[in-house]
Formats: sequence, structure tokens, C-alpha cells
Amino acid sequence: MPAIKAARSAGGRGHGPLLPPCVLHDNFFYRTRTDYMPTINEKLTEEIRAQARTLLADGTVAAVIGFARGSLPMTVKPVVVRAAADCGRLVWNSFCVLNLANYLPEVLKSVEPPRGPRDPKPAGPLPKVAVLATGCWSRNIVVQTQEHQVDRERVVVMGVASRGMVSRRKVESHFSGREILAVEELDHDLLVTGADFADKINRWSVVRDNCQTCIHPDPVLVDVRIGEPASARKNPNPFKQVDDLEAQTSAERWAWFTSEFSTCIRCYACRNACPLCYCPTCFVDDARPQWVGKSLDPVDTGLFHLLRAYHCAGRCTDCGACESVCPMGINMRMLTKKLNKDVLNLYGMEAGMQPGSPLPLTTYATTDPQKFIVTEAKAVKEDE
Amino acid sequence: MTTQTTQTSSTSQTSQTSQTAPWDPKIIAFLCNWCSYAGADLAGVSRFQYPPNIRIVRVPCSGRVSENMIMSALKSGADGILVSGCHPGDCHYISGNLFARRRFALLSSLLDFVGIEPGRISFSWVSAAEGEQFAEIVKTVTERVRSLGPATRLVKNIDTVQTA
Amino acid sequence: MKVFRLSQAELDDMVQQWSTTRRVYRPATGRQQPAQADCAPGWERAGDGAPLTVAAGPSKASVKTFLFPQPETMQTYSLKSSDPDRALLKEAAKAADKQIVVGLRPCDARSVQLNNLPYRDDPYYQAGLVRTVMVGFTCKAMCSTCFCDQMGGSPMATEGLDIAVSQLDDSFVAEALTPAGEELTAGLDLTPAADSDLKALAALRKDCPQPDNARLDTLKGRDLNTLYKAPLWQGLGESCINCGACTFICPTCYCFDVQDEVVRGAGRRIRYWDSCMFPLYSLHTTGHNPRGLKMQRTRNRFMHKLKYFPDRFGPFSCVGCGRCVQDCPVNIDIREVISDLLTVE
Amino acid sequence: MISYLPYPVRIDDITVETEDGNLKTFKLVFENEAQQKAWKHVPGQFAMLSLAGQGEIPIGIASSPTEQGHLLFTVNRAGKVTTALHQMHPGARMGVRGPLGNGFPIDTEMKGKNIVIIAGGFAVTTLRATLIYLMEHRRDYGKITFIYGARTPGMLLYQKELQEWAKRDDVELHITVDREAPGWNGLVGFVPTIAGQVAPSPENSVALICGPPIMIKFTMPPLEKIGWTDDQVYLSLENRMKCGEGLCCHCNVGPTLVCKDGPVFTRSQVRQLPLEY
Repeated sequence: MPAIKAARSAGGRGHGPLLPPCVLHDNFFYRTRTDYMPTINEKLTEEIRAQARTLLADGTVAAVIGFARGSLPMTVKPVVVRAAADCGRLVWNSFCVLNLANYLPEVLKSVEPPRGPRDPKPAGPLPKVAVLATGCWSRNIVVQTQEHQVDRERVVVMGVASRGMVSRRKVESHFSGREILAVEELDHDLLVTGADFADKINRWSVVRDNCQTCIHPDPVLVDVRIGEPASARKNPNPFKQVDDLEAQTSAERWAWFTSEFSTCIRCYACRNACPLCYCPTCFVDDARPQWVGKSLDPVDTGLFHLLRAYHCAGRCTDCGACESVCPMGINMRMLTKKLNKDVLNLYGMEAGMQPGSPLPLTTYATTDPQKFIVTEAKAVKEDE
Repeated sequence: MTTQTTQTSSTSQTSQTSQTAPWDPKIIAFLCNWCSYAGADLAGVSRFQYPPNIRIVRVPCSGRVSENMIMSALKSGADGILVSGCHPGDCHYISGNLFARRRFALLSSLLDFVGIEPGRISFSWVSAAEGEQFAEIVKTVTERVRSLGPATRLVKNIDTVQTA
Repeated sequence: MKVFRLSQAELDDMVQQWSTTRRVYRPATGRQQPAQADCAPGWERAGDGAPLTVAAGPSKASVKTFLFPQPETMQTYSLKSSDPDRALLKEAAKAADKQIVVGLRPCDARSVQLNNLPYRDDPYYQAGLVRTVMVGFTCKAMCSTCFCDQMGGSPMATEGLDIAVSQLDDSFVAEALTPAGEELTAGLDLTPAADSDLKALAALRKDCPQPDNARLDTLKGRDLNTLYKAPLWQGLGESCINCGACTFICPTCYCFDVQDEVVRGAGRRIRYWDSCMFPLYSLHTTGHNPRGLKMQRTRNRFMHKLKYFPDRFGPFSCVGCGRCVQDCPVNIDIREVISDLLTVE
Repeated sequence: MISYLPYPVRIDDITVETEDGNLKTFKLVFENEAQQKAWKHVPGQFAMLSLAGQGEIPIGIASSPTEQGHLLFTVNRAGKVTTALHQMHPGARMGVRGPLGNGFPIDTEMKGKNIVIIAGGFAVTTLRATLIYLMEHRRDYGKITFIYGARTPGMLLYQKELQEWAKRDDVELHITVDREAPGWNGLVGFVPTIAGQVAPSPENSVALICGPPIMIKFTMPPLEKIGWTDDQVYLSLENRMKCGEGLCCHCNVGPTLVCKDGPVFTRSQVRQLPLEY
């Protein structure tokens, strides 16, 4: 049984034998080469660390929200850095799939001086927090500001243009389930190594669907610029996936819906990874009345996903965090993407792109389309 | 992993009765207190006939009707849902129905997207003076739901629930 | 104990034969299949003739769903006013026929035993144990996220299995370990294993990583309050998003919530998986929440696995399958947590 | 083997206990006589009240085992199930599952000792059960002191019984309300203050304290001053519960399960637990 022995004898890092060899520095092999040139992400990492150090050292911010290296290939761990000396932990790579805006309200609260629920707000400005933000995350910060979850004055946005984040699931399925032990990231390729294979794959081919169709890769808010601004990206039809599904019959769409969501285990990772979901009590947790049952009944699961998506209408920036964190690989982003399409077509709005104006569902126009209204539909019929 | 094959006596009775009695659509109507409910009242007072399939829930404003209520009615087995409010511009609360219009537009589109038949959920504007129109709309909606048959999609049924 | 030698074709044939009279389940293959009507997420019915292959490492969904279904109907009742038994709860009728789970790994089999410590008096879990036959595959190789040997298990262990299938070079050896396992193999035309097969199996077993929890066992002697107050929880709690992914894919998480569901006069009381990661889990009706902070909930999960459970029952409530390591959205790695806990002063 | 199936019971009587109407006492009678005979509980234990279609709630048993033929539960209207319960009428069917938990050590540590019972608000329910039990077995125990406080006279539970107990000479009763109120001639002051004034001797004594956390916090210092130790003091914890059998883990306080290991703990036991209750 040599295979078992190999996995064991390779040992781990300083922590002891619990961690296997895959946690070696992702770029370990690459760095040993003589023609070593830092990659784009390595340069960005250095810049992030330097800027974070400055912000923390000169007291501009009390905390920096970023990513640290993960324990597995293609993972990162969201961290809150509070000391300039810890900024070396921060990294930037193509696997930063979580939306850091999700952490912002809580971290902002954590850096405030402690006070009781009825104590008045302390005089003077409260400490600030710096957060890394790509296009979609910065749009979420706009939404959070519009919804009064975040005080814009207290946020230092470290804007990074997104090059598209890689879907771990796509890489894994590219290697049809064979275990991946290390992934090295080059500028346009990924070097993937397993126990018995090593392969180079094109980075863009495994970038997440939402990033591939994204037309706003550059942050809309930038207080500290990291790297270069992204060049404008054109996409003839960012809603292609939705359109394809819309072209099907009602029965086919229902079949898609039931099968797509049938594997949901109701772990709520999609909800909790979403920066829009901050309700103290979610509708699924309401007991009086109880809107949605809590077990794996297909109806309850379906209702949960429909209502969750619907609550994101006009607010979703298609950051893809929900889909990336789903342990069962459900494409629940399709629902929010459909709503994004409708909001854009009906009201001409995109979440987080109009900081000054209200969110689409908190306002109205007297001229809003109402084709779906029965009275009107009937009147039209009579006209004909 | 196993389908719950045995039910309580009462449950099997339920399914029997629902099988034997001819199906007639049940439609939940959320009517705004100020216009549509008064319109329904007027329809009654003026003796305009409309199908007895609707079960009216009086709400203060069509803006009060949340997606949770609509989905909850679907889940509980309503064959159709009608939400009716004041005409745009006539809202007792100035703009409740205008906010509602945006929300309903998105909701009906989303439900259509996942394969809920478009005729299941209807929205309309009926003023307090439109008794006849209310009767007409109820007729239209009832006929649409009747032609769709009993609702099955997103209807919870605990007899056939998987246990694993 | 009976031991047989099987080729891949014979193995497939055996599963096929079982599936003619019983429900046989296997881990869903390839990309997540749409769940079949009577299957839990991550599992599918075997016996469609497709060759049985079990991917390396633990299956996506753990075996606990068979013994601790999501949901389990506990009682049923009627709320119809015409029913003389109105509001009278009755034990729900349960399927009692045997079901066979094929392709679980030794870690999952061990989790069944671990969960049986708190659940030894639970009627539904015990009934599930009686009706479920577990045909496990021992591990030829460990994944990089596997650490079963450090939690007291072993990749070649057979504990908790009715039939253990081990892969030799080009064939399989099936050990029928229990009467239930022997019953399954009885009447089938199987080749008894030769002495050379048994020797090869013994050699594999001797060669593979042995249970070694000496290092972790030092946690058992540590003061609870020291671990509870350790600074590491703060950072973990800050990263954690408090979803239930880890608890629901974990084979040894066994919390449940109880709820009533009524549809058109027919009601049932179900129990379904709950997660100590959810704020609602510990919320009092008064609004007071003993674990109101994210950090407290994250801590509770790890402390339960690594301290509370061992203090109560002996072994750790973790089998080292590595599912949570793979699927945690924010990469909270229990191996790192353990390492950090071991260094707490 | 555990059974999760509640015993069917009927509501025999409902008493509104307090002036705000939020506390009602439900008198429950078993539908099945054999089950009633088999039911045995200890004061301080709780049971799951089950309402079909609503759910189950853990409620302390307010009746003493010596009160044969029925069970009493005093329920505060707070959540989903309790609200539904408050809307029910005598004759309705519900369920009871239990008894659960450990109860007060009436036959062990409490036997032969002086008993001091300190209660605040509606936490008095299981202590009512205890007091009645003690009075039924009066010779087994020493001096009994009962200190009970509520916000207003109208918020005192079991008022008829309080009057009867006041007539007895084998129980020392101290009933107090937080503030002066018209028509109230009794003690005025918070429970901790009264407990300090009564100053029960710790000699060969056991104290049972139930009440809001803030009351317990301030009751201890005056008692400690006159020599009470943590081992002599019994408290009853509460946490969210689902199964009541030590399986579902909802009520854990560190390694301790309130439903199975408790709800009654000595104060020294509680002090060793993490603050998760």
C-alpha cells in the first residue's frame, strides 16, 4: 500500500503531522526557478500588504479585511488584520471568491468602542475599516451604504480590478475528480498538480460564470487603488444563461428548477455568504408565521431559494459568492441573474451603479410597465 | 430515502375526498381595503355575478402583500392567487400600489421563470366604483386557473415526503 | 466471518442481485445528479447496471442520512375537527425493510458507531441501525484532507461495517463481518478467498496507518475553561460566516430540531438536522441568546467535537473524513484548529 | 428506549394567575388511566407540553407528586406554542412528555435539613411543587423558609395557596412585592433585600433559588455574608430545548446538558460552567 504511506510520510508544515503536503506554498516550485518573475497577483499581493501596513501604521484604519492563504489548494481564508505587523498574511489570487463586503458591517461594529445598547454614540469620528474590493464587492458596499448598513465615511475601499475569480469546482471537474494537491497560478495559466498528474490549464477557461459575463470588473468606489484599473470589458449578452433558460417551455423550466435545487441540504451557506443578507431574523427562521418549512421537502427548499433570490432583487451585484460556497454545487445564481435582467430591462437599474439614487424597489415611477396586470391585459385584448 | 407509504387514517381520507369531489379552483384574493375590497362589496350589492371560487383576504394596501404571503398561499395549495389594489395614482397611502407594482412585476416574472404557470398568479387594479369590473376580473382569473387545472407546483404535500 | 474474492464484474453482479429485492444506495457518481425521488442529496439508487466505482476519499454526503434522516417523521396526527382522534399524536409508520448502503468509507462507518453513543436509546436511530446493512469500501489511499488515523480510525478499518470490501491489485476481497453481512452473501455464487488473498489483505492492513490518537488524547486532560477561553476562537469566529455547511456534511454532527408541519388538516411532527452555527439554535423566547455571538457558536462546534463529547463519551466526535476541510466556504480547517488547541497554554 | 410520543391529556381547568393575564395555570388530566398511574415525578423536574400543529415546549411541573390525578403547569405567554396554549379552552386535547430532568434532591441532600426557598416572579412554579411536597412530608425536613417576590401584588402566583400557607405555623412565609401598592400590607422590597433581612441560618440548611438571573446574582452576596456556601445552594437553569432527553444538544452549557444533567444544579456546579445560559 505505498500510496497511503506516501501521503503520510510526506509530513506537513510546522503545525505537526495533521496537515498534508498540499499546504506547501502554492508557488513553491515556481519560485525555485531561475527565471522567476513575480506574477500579476504576486505584485498585487505585495501592494496590498504595503498599503494595508501604511493604513494600519498611521492609524487611518483600525482593521483591514482581506484574505490569507488557505490550507488547501485554491482556497483562501477571509481575515481581519488589526496590526501592521500581521499584514504579511494578506494574499491576493484568483481564488478570492468570497465577497468581503459581507464582513464589513460586523467588523465596523467590532472596532467601535464598546458600549451598552442604550448608551449614546460616542462623540467624534468612529474608527475606520479598510476593505479590499473588486467591482462587484464595491457595488455591494454602495448598496450597504444606500441601505444604511455601512457608513461610507468609515470605510476605506482598497479597490482592486478583478481579473475574474477561478471556480474551484470547474478546475476539479476538469480533472474529473482526481485529487488536486497543488495549484500554481501564472498570469494566464494554472499549473495543477496531483499525485499522478501535472497539467497546465488556461485560467480564463475555469473562471466562474459570473466573472466571465461581468462587465464591471473595476471597483466603483476607490479610496486606495491597488494595481491598475481594468480596461472596460464588453459582453454582448451578459444574460445569455438566463436567455437560454427563458427560451424553454414552462414545463422544462420547472424540471430544471426542481432538479437543480433538489440537492440542497439547507445549510444556508448561500445566504450567509451574501452581503445582502443581514436581517437579524431571516424569513426562514420566522416562527410566527412560519413561511417556509425547514426540512428537505422539495417545496420548502424551492421556496427558500425563490424567496432568498427575490429578496436580493435590485440589490444583487452578481458577485457569485452564493454559488461558490455551495457545498452541493447548486447554480442558485441563475435566479438572481434573472432578477438582475428584469430590473435592468424594466427599470434601467443595476445594483450599486447609481450611488446617489434609491434602490429600484424602494422607489417607483408612475410610468412603470404593468403588462402583467390583469385589467390592462384585458383592455389590450379588447382593443385588438 | 424511503417514501412514506403509510399515512394516518385521516390523511388518506383527505386524499380520498379530494379525489372523489370534482375539482373546483380555490383562489386566494388579497384585496386592498380601500378600493378592491370596496369594489368586491359593490359587486355584491349590485348583484353582479362572479364565480364563488375566491377566498378574500382583506389587506390595508396592495403594498402590504408580501412575496411571503403569496408563496405561502401557493404552498398551502391555492390553485390561484389574485392581488388587487387601487389604480395607480388612487392609493389611499399615496404610493403603496406603485411600490407594489414593481415588486409584483419582478415576482411574477421570477415565478414564470422557474416554471410556475403564468395564470396562477394575477394582479389587477380595481377601484371602489368598479363592481362590474371586479366581477369580470374574477371571472377571467377563475377561468384561467380552471383551464390550468389543480396547482401542483410548489404545493406542499406531506403525504409524499421523502424521509431521507 | 466469511471472506470472498470478487472481480469487478462479480462485485457489480452482487450489487445487482441485491437490488432486485432490496433498496441499494450508493454515493452519487460524477457531477451531482438530480436527487432521485426517494434519495437523499448525494446518494443514488444502485442496481442500474452501471459498474460500481467508488471515488477516493469519503462520499460527498455522509451516511448519517440513512440513520438520521432529514427529516425524520416522528409522529403524525390529524387536526380535522371531524376526526375523533383530533390532535392525538401517533407514532409514524416506519419502513422496516432492509436497505443496503454500498460504498461508504471506514470513517463513515466509524461515525455510525460514534453517533450511537448519544443515540443508544433513540428509537429511530436504533431502528435505522437494524434495517441498514452497510457495505463499506476500505481506502486504498488517503486523500490529502483525510486524517482518520489521527482521530482513532484507520483507512483499512472495518469497525461498524457489515461487509468490508478491500481492493487488492486487480480484484476485491469482501469480508462478511456480521450476520447481516453473511445473510447478504448467502445464496450467492461467490469464490471463497484463497490464503494468498487473506495474506495480502493482512499485509495491507498491517502496512496502513494505524490509529494513533496519542497526540490528540492530551486534549482530554486539558482544563475545559482554559481551552474555552483560548484566544484562537476570536479569529476563527471572525472568519466564520455561520452557515451550516460543516455541520450538515459532517458525519458526526447529530443535533436536531423538532417541528410540527400541518398541511390541510394533516399534521406531522418531524425532526430535522439543526446546526449550532445558527443563532436560532440557542435563542430563548425572551430574546436572550446564550451564544449570541458568531465566535461563541463557532467555538461551541469545535469544543463539542474535541472536548465536550470526549469528556462525556470518551472518543472525539470527529472521524477525520475531511469533508468540512474541503467544503468550508471560508476554509476553516479543523486540523489547524486541533493543532492550535494543542498549543494553548 | 426513549419515547418521543407524548401522553394524551385533556385540559381540565385553566386559572388565570396574574393581573396582566399572561400567566395561566393549566390543570391537565391524563386520557389514559394506566399512563396516569405510571407517571412519577420529583419536584423540580419539567415536562414537554405538546400541542399538535404547534410544537413542544419544556415547562416546569408546578404540581407536587403528592397531588394525585392531575398535573399543573403554569405557563407564561411568550412564544408560538405558549400563545396557542393560552388560547385553548378546558376540554381540549394536548400532550405531555416526561417527566424530564433531575429535580430537586428531596430524598437525598435535602432530607433532614432546614430548607430555604427563594423565588422571584414566575420561577416559583417548581418551587410550589417542592413546598407542597415538603409540607406533605413535613417530618422529614427541618425548618422551612419560603421567600417569594413579584413585581406587584397582582403578579403573585398561587395567591389562594399563599394565604393558606400563611396560616400554617410550620412554614415561615415572606411574601414581598417590588413597590408599595394600594391594598398591600405585606413586605415591600426586592427579593435579595428581603433575603438579607430574613438572614436564614446556613446551619444544616439547603437553599433552592429560582428567579431571573439578576435576582440570583444579588441574592447570593447577603447569603454568602452569613456563611452560605455554593454547595448548599440549588439553582435551576433554563436553555432552549428540543428533545429533553440529552440528544438534540440545543441546551448545552459547555459539556453539560441542561435537560439531562439538570435543570437543577448546585451553585458550585454552575460556577464551573461556561457562561452559556
